[in-house]
Amino acid sequence: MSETRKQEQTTTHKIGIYLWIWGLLFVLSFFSYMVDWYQFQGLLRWSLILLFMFLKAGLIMAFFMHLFWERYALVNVLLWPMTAIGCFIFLMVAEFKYTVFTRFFYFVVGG
Amino acid sequence: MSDPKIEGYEFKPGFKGMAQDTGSDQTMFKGVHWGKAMMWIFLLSDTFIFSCFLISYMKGRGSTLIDWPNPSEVFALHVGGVDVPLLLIAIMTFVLITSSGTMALAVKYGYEKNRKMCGWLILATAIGGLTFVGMQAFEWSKLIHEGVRPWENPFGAKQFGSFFFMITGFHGTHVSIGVIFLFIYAYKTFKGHYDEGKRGWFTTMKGNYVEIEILGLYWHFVDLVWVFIFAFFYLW
Amino acid sequence: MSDEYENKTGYQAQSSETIGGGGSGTVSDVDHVRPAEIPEQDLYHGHSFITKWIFCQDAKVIGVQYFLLATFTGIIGLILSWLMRLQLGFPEAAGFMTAEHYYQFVTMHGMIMVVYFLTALFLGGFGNYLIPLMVGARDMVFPYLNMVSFWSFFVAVGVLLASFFVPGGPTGAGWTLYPPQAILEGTPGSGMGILLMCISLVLFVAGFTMGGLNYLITVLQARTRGMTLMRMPLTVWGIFTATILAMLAFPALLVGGLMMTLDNVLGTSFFMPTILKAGEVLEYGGGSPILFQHLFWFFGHPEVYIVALPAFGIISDLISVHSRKNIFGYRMMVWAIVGIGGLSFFVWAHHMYVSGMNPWFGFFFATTTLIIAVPTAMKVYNWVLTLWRGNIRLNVVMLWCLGFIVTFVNGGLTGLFLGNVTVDVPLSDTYFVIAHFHMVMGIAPLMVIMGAVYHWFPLVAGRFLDETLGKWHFWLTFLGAYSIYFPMHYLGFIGVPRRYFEMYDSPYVASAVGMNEFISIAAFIVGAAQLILIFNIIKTLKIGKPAGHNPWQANSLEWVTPSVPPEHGNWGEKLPVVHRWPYDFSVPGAKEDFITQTTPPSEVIETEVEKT
Amino acid sequence: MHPGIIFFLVILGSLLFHIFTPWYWTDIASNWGGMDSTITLTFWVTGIVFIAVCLFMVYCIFKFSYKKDRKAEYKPDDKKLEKILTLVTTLGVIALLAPGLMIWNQYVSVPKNALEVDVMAWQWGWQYRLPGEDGKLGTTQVININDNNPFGINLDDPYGKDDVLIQSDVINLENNQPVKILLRSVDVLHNWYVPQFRAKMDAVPGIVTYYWFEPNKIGKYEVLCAEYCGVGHYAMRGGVEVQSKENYNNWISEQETFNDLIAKQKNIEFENKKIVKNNNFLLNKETYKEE
Repeated sequence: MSETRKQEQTTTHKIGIYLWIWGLLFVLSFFSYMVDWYQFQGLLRWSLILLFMFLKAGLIMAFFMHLFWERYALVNVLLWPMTAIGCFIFLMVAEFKYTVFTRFFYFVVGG
Repeated sequence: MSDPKIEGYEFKPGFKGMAQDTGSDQTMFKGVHWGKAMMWIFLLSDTFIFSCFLISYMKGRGSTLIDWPNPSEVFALHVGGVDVPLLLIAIMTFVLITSSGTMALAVKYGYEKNRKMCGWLILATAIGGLTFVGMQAFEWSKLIHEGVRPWENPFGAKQFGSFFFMITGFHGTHVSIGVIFLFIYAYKTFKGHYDEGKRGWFTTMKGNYVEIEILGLYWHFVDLVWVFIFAFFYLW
Repeated sequence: MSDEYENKTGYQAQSSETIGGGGSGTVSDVDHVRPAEIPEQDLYHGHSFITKWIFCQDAKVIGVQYFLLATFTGIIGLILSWLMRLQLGFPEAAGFMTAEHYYQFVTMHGMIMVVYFLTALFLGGFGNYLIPLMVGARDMVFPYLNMVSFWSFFVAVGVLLASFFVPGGPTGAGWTLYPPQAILEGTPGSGMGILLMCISLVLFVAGFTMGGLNYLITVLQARTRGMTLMRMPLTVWGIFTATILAMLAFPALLVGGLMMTLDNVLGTSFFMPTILKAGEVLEYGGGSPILFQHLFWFFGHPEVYIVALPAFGIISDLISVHSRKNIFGYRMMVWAIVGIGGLSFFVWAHHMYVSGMNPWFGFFFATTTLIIAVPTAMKVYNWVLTLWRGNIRLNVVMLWCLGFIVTFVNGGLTGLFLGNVTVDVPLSDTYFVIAHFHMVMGIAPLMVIMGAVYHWFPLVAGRFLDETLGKWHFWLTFLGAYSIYFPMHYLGFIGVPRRYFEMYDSPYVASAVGMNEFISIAAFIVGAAQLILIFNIIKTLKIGKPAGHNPWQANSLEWVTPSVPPEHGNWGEKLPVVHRWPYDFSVPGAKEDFITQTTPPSEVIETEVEKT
Repeated sequence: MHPGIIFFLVILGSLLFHIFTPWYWTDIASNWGGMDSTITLTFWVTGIVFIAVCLFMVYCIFKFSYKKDRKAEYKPDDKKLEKILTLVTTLGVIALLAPGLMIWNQYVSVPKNALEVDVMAWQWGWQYRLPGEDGKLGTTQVININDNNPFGINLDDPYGKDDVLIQSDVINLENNQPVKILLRSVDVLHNWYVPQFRAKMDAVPGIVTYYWFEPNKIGKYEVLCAEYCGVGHYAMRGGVEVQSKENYNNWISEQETFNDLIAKQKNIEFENKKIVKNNNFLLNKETYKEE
């Protein structure tokens, strides 16, 4: 089995893809900066921030980190643990709401 | 990367391929270098670290009764007589994305065995990273100058300073480590270690351009984390 | 290597590898295994004493190093538990102990046993030794990193033990290290002690991450030809899943520890609300102590399974080998391990039912917690069903397995009390909890460790441990430990709270005095009984009966190495090729009652083997 | 001796211990009898499983211990059996979980007529506050706590002025009157726990936690701290006295309210000022002399 097969040469992608993604990242960053610039508030602000954030993160992961071209076996392993994070976030939102409620109720307003 | 060729193994696409890869012998990630697989798992673990930081930040920010300072104002720069919100942060984001792009190209040229191009691009990435760290140092000193400390904060809730210095500090440490490795890898690339298959210092593995991709993964991850920090800390 | 594959239909050929009965194709067809994907691993062979035995890159040596160091810290933990039991059972004899000492011992005992003993022993010790052997690799994939992993652990232990000698002594905050008390005066070791504890944990996590990456990539990417995931012994499955849990759970501990250190050293207020201490308001404000508890248990609950899953895996193999029968429902076992591992990230706050968190969490966590009971129960059923119609060798290894089943079933079922939110309310923070977790993640995994030591010692040292001594060791440990923890549940029913330095002035716990004395005596005996093992090992190394190849007639790969004990590189010239799962015991039609994983189908053509 | 016999004796011993144990829970003195029944139910279910599994194991090692000429059965799995076992286990788990969740629902939903009791914990002691005539407790802040305001009541909160302050670690409760325990801590975690009431909850600094119960047996009970809180944890005791309505009303009418305290403080302050004045006078005299 000595020195059998080495990945002979990994095929690479055209430079255009990288430049495109690069450009898109700049544009998206610019957009998210604009969210602050125009001082959008409330739900609109938050949803825009999240939208641009996930788009950017998705582009980086999919193309710069090559996940788009990787086999699902790898992608699958990487994405499942995120459910635990999701659960953690979800519960901590409920938790901080509860904390801030008790603080507000028992230390400030009362009644 | 597109499917590698493996003797005696026919790749199936999509989810069928996933089941096939998972059920096969020898490797689960077909054609994925050990080091690359390791880096992915490491990044997964690191994701949990940063997630825990950000979740703590969310919990901390959400449960304080004192007002959270408006990051847009705190991080504004005074340029030409006007306060430009988040200017420095915008430039830092720009720099980091630029370096991420150069890194992606370096990986590509590395696999194409274009040593010169690859080396220069890594060097460019390293310089980008260094710029980022420098600007972060400037930002820190500006805030410290204004009286923000890990334990106190003149603009509002104490936790603002604590979380700011901790999270950006931890991210900055990642960037700095990355920069050190980028310089080392640039040196190794120019020296041709990856063409010759020279063994590394602490490993019996032979040098291979896949190492550039591994470092690239780390670097993109640092960029990725910044995307989240930018959104949650500076914009929210 | 026999690369005699005529048809190159690739994966097709492998999956249609019908074994026996079918009679389709030639012998070489039947035996065909896909050629190697991965090039041979280059290994660094040590040539001096230091590179061979100290800064060694051989996973087997590192495994033994982990094992010895973890055992050493474990013995310290054991001594601490003796001191605690002395105080609880015979306070007048423990006059030298102050409350500070007691709480420091409680804390260090807990932390040492959970993290530095059990985790390090199962993953660092058994993981390093067994994973490469069982999956047919020459070594871990990153030997250098593996070595650094051990030495980080070494430094972590050093820092941990150093805290005994700093001013103020080690931390006495309880192993959960809850702030605010962990870093406030009024708790022993609130200055240097807790700082060193956090540093030590960070070092441990860093070292463990290096090791853990090795275990994962070795299992995922460096298996030998023919070794599919579903042909791995359950030991590997257990350690593998536990390592995944560790990689994802330790970050939360790291973050929690780091933030608490900042609170302690820099005066940040992550976990510190406004606090009035000795009539003065401290500089803290606005933080949330519950956040630490969430972070801690987001780590802490998977940690329980980090200890339990390797034990599950190892016990499955031991039971199977020594009852000469395949493990019942292998697939179910694998899915149970994976399922338990996955679910363990969604149950953490069942440790916090009465912590003052959002009360509605109780519904969510009680439900998820009790769901975990189902796969766990399936595992238990499968263990006892493996015994059913087996051919059970009642040797020492099997005794440990049986001891495990009894203690684990007992401890697992009391988990149903504590996981069910309503029942937990009266029982939490009482001795019921102590009894439960000692039974289920103290004694039960210990039974597995001991069984594994008796089982694999012939491989590691080439000699059998003495059976008679082993039986004494087992019965003293099992009966002693059971009589410590079984009655202890009932102290919890009375309502005796845990972490009480002394408690005898409460009228309704006066009857507990006698029980405490009994428990303490039993604890002294059980601890002392471990000396038998040490004596046994020393004796065996000198005059033990040589074991030779495959002394237990087992199937898995670690027993087919060309030399016993295996050398660096494990396999000599050629890597083994795997043709079957490791549980082909007592196959109808086979000459022997076992068929090793490397036996090609053509050699056992007339048997009716399960296709795996 | 065959190991099976010893294992059998261990199981038998466990069973007998459970039946004849003198160590069992204290007589319940609150409305949480449901918790006890859930425990009893859990005991039945888990006890049966424990005995069944262990006896099966013992049977196996008697019946199937090693014989050279016997071969074990080769049966990798049995889908049907596994399905049945999964189903049975799931049913058992549901049987345990359902009552658990139902009682938890009662536990977190406090009845409207519950009397709020503010339990304030510190290292290492307790003190209590009851609402005054307005039936409401005033808001508090740790930062307000000082000798004149031992409970840290916000002075501008009108509800706080008539609060009944009990600066003792023993509190009296009225029999059959639900109480909502509001827990707060000024320093570290604590837990106000009376074993006879079954219920408990941590006191966490920075927030207020709660639970409720209805004492239904007149008597004196000991309060224990059930969350580790530093060196004095084991000594952090308090007391509860459950009384009939008349006795309770008598008791509460003798207690001091915050208004009383403020008035008293004013008097003392007045006296103190006098003393301070005198002292200063004397001091000045002395320094004057020295110079």
